[in-house]
Amino acid sequence: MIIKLSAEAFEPFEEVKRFQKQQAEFAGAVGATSIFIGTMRDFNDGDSVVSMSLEYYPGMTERQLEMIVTEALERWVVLNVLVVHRVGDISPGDPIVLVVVETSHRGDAFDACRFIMEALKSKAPFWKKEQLASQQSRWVENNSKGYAP
Amino acid sequence: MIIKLSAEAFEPFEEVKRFQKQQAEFAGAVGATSIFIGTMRDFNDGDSVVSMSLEYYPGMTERQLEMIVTEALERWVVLNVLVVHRVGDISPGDPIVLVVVETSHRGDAFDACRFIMEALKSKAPFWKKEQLASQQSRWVENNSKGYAP
Amino acid sequence: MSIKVRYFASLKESLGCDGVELSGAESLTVQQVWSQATGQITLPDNILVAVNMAYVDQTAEITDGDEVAFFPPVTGG
Amino acid sequence: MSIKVRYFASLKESLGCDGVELSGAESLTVQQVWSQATGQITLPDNILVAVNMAYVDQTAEITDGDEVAFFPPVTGG
Repeated sequence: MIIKLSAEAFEPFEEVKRFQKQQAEFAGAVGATSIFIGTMRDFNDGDSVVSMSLEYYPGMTERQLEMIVTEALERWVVLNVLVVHRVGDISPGDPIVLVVVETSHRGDAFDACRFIMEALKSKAPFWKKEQLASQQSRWVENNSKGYAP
Repeated sequence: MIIKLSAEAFEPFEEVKRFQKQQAEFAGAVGATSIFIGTMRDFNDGDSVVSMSLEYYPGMTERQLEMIVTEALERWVVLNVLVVHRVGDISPGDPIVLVVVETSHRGDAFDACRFIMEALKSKAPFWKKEQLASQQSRWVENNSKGYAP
Repeated sequence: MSIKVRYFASLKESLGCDGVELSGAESLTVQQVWSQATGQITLPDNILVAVNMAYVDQTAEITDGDEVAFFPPVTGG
Repeated sequence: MSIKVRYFASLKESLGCDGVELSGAESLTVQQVWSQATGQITLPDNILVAVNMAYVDQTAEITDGDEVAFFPPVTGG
């Protein structure tokens, strides 16, 4: 498992390629790779958003991410996991989060990737503050649920 | 929607980047990208597999993939979809299938990506023949179910 | 009446050819096309059937000019 | 007894500081730490609490040297 917080913009596919290269011993065993990329949109709740800052809780954030990935590794048959999350100042179009799950079979990859994203959204201490085109700024109050009702 | 069959090895992340560049009008609207990559493993059903050939039904395969993606676009709120599938002779580690779903919200990306993969596995006319290390070859008889029972 | 019959994958191998052209006067069902094309009485349950590249069940009626394909369960992805 | 209290995000802004050090003799619950630190009687329902970087509920007991963090619902990802 690799977990990274990045204060600078990251390129998701470079991260995945580096991860795959470091895990070359799994190459022939990987049958399924599920990747989720969350990117900053230029609108939210009906307003135009020009930038965002992402606050976190150094120490606790990393620890929660580790606990989430560890739980995924216990619940599904997973070869390896990469999680990268931005912190600091972010522009529309920038990747915010990258989750990569490598498995032998696709069901595990889909389930574990989604589990990690939902757990991250509800448990990992990150907070978004949006700067609106109207010059106002506001804290995002709640993450939406990722599952259909 | 972009659907491609490739008789040659493809590099998934180059495909995704090209796709994103062509769809630049969606850039600020994309909040979630779900990517699935299926790769050839070097073992299956307890045997070491050295290569594989993928047969398909020219015309019908493309048409089924289009119907599957069209159904996904009707069922979820999706900005765009890319599907790339290999045909012909394949080596372990090679990507077989790439599905990319771009949406504003993550639930749609996860659901639509998984739906496309499951439908592709059960409906798109592709057939795998494995060449084993033992010199024998065999047709893969059935795809596994991707959902937990 | 002319019908193009095609086989794929393991079915193509076991039948030893990739298809056949059927011609005749009568209207046929998928089941009858299978019997005429292969000489086998019963279409196996696990064989999938497509007419003009769309899935059909074994009771579908075939019309002149149709392409009828028989193949084993698909294993892509 | 010394307790490090920390606030994050909108709570840090509304309280006007990022935390406070509490010292005293008695043993405290999370609820009591909140009251002593902020001067507010009730810890709002939607505020999350972590002790030494692990989530706890509002009835948890705090011991000497603990770091107690209060923050709004998380919005990462």
